[in-house]
Amino acid sequence: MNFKRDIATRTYSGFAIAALLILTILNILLQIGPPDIQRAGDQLLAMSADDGVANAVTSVVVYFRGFDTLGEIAVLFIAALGIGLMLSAHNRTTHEESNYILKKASRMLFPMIMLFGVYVMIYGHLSPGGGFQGGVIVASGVLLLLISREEFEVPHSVISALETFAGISYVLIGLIGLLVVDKFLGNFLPNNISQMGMLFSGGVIPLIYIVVGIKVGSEMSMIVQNLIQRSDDD
Amino acid sequence: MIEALFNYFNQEYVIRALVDVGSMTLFFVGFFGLLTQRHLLKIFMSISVMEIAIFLFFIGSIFNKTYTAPILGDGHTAFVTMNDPIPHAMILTAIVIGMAVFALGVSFAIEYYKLTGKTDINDINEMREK
Amino acid sequence: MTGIIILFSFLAVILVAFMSIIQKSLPDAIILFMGVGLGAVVLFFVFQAPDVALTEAVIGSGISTLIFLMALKHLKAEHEL
Amino acid sequence: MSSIYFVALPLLFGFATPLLQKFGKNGVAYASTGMQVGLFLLALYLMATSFWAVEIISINPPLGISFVLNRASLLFVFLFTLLMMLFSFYYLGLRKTDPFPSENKFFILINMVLASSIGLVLSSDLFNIYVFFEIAGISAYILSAYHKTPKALEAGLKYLLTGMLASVFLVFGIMLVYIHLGTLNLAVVSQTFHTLPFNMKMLISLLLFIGFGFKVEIFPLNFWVTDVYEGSSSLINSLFSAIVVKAYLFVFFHIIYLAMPASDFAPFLLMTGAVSMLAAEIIALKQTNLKRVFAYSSLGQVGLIFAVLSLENSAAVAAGFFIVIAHSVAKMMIFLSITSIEREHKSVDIATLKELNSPFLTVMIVLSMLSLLGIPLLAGFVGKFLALKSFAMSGEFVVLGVIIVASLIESIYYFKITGNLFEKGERRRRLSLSKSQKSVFVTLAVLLVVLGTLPWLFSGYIQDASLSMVDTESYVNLLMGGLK
Repeated sequence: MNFKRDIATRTYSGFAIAALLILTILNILLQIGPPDIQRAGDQLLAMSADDGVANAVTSVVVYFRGFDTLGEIAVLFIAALGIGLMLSAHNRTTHEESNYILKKASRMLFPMIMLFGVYVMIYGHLSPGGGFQGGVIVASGVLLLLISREEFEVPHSVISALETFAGISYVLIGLIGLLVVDKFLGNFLPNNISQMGMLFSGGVIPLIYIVVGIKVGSEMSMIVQNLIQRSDDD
Repeated sequence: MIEALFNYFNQEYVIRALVDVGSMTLFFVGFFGLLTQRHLLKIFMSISVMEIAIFLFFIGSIFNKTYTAPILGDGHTAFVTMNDPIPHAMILTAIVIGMAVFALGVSFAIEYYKLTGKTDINDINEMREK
Repeated sequence: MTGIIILFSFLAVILVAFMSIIQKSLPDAIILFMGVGLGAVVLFFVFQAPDVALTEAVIGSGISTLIFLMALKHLKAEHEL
Repeated sequence: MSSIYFVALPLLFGFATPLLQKFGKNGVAYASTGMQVGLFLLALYLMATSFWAVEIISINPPLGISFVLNRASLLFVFLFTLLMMLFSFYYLGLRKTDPFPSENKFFILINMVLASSIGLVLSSDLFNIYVFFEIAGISAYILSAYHKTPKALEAGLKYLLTGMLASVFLVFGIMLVYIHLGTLNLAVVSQTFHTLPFNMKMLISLLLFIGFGFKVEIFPLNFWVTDVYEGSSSLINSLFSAIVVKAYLFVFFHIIYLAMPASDFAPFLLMTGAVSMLAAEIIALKQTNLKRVFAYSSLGQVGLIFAVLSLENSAAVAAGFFIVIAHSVAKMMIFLSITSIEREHKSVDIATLKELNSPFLTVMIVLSMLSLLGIPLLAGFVGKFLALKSFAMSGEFVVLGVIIVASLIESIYYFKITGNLFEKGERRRRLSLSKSQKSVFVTLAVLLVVLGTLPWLFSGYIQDASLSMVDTESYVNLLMGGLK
């Protein structure tokens, strides 16, 4: 059988199939709008008042649905591993000389990006942001260094140590919760609600988010470095 | 005149319809790309557009215009009249997962190109059935 | 005001996404794809989801675009599709 | 003892690999295998002690995520840990002569496959199921592309693209569930799903069907499967066929039983399964590549399981579970044999079997094919017999006929393979297997024979498992009311 079609037929048939599917779905969606009901999230909002965290999304991400976050970290970890595996065998590509402005600007910008990343990471329970966003911002700082200085390379042993430390401590925090309060990832640290809004509040939540931030930052740095392909994997 | 237009678009059901139609049209664009494009990167791009479309649909459907973001501060001292935080947390997770899978896919594509020099999805047929 | 912003952001996102999908040249498509992410950021912000908006900004339009550009560098793609 | 260890320990192992690397060359391999033995013993212990148990994560259900352990899920957990343990023992034999490149990554990935398959089976929260779906998916993509040959990469790319598409649809379905029911917990979904308008129910079912359909390899959505099986190494195919697909099948039917029991969807699923089986067996006839043949045979068996489980009564579920066990064990055996053959002969064509000089492997392959075919006194027979019986009891004679025809077609190509095995060709030198590999094969063979000859030893447990699979009321009560 020959499936080769000319481009026009392909475009029209693709258009028709996609349109048919979407119109069907859209018809149902417009017919039945979202009902006005009490959802699980509203109950969780009421509960977040008790755990001393100002950003309810953080308390959902890290605590109420913390297990999803652990899974998400695992996905990122596996993806970084896979990318390292795929792109490891190549030789270093020669790097073009980056221009003067980029070099000078990166020297000024890098500390600021890092500071901002760490701020977003640590204040995740008080303001929008948190481990993921902060980690990725830190990784983008690393990226700036990678493209502006040809001799720079992410120190593999340091990243590996950070990553291992963060991953192990996340699971261990979960297991300590299991042993202390009989719930995996349970909140076993004392948390005083009157402290809400302070940096040290919310018990185990900021702790986990910082660990997540370290893990995401190191994984993303590795991914970025592998993609720029100056990798020397083990 | 402009006032009336603004008020019209601020109505609850108009916003709902906007969200539904807008996100589904975006989904359509992605799906169309998936069916018609042939370059591997374009295919990844189309799937990413589909993902963004359903994320927008979800957040938009849950969103209540009169409520605030689920964060204390700016005069809010209690967790009432706030938007539902669970969808936000879910989308946060889904965005990161989507990016991870997508980065992996791109690395597969790069490696495949290095070995065979092909980037066209129609040419990927090392194992054509006899 | 909310409704109008939603309307125009959706229009912009859809337009940019469509242009990026049908674009013949890959670098142009990638830059346009970044625009999709940015439009989505505005929408998430209007929908009162600042956390998601921040994530989409750093991941959806930041890192994803970077990955695409890196892939482009490696693929040395033929620009006519 | 808590069921959370099944997921937490493999994750911990994965994260801690750089540390374990410091303990010498074999540190990671022994730690991984030791952990799997430990998990197997834990599963055994739980089988002996607990009946219904719920494991809370962070906060109480229905708001939080929780793991539900009952006879059905425990049966699957036991099967997965057992097969994964045997797989590791086989690999320990293999790695002395022919290890995988960057072996530590391989160990991390197989443990992630184990953790995510168990998580899929145990989890009671839709979004959590999606997260495990993705972990299993992403580890599987990397495993299929592991060797970085063009074929392997093509397999990985195909798997990844279909997986990405599947997860878009799945997540869309889950979002609609949350928007319209306000919950992600399966127990609450089970109570309230029938209140939805008909159209919305159909839309959600369709989206979930597309999402899971890609992964459970069911008929219209399984066009990619055989390419993936052919491209990836046969060692890894044994994991896909024996563990990953079974986890997806379990969770798919778990959701169906809880959320949409006896729906309008059931006859459709039944027919899909039957058609899937027939189509796969017919295409398999023409194949000459061993991996492809057994990939199609897997598709056929999955179709059969799909059809049986969509009957939604406990006798049929018991039959389905019997087939799942028999098929997992037999496919593990076959793909491990093909791995050994491929290492020796560098080819997986059917004609290669003429050159095979190993009475041991010949016996193993024939035994597992006989079991797959459903010959009496082997495990496959019990399952197929019970399945046919439950089709007859429910009056589905068309499906019954289709399955008998499909089994006849199946037997044709199995005989072809057997013919090649016994044909007098030019034999190569004797294929040597290490002791640990031999003992793995013997264990699997003993399992097949014991399941076939003494089914009553296990039927009590499997009956219990099937009862607790269809007993959605206890499930709901446990999650909703049984807790303070």
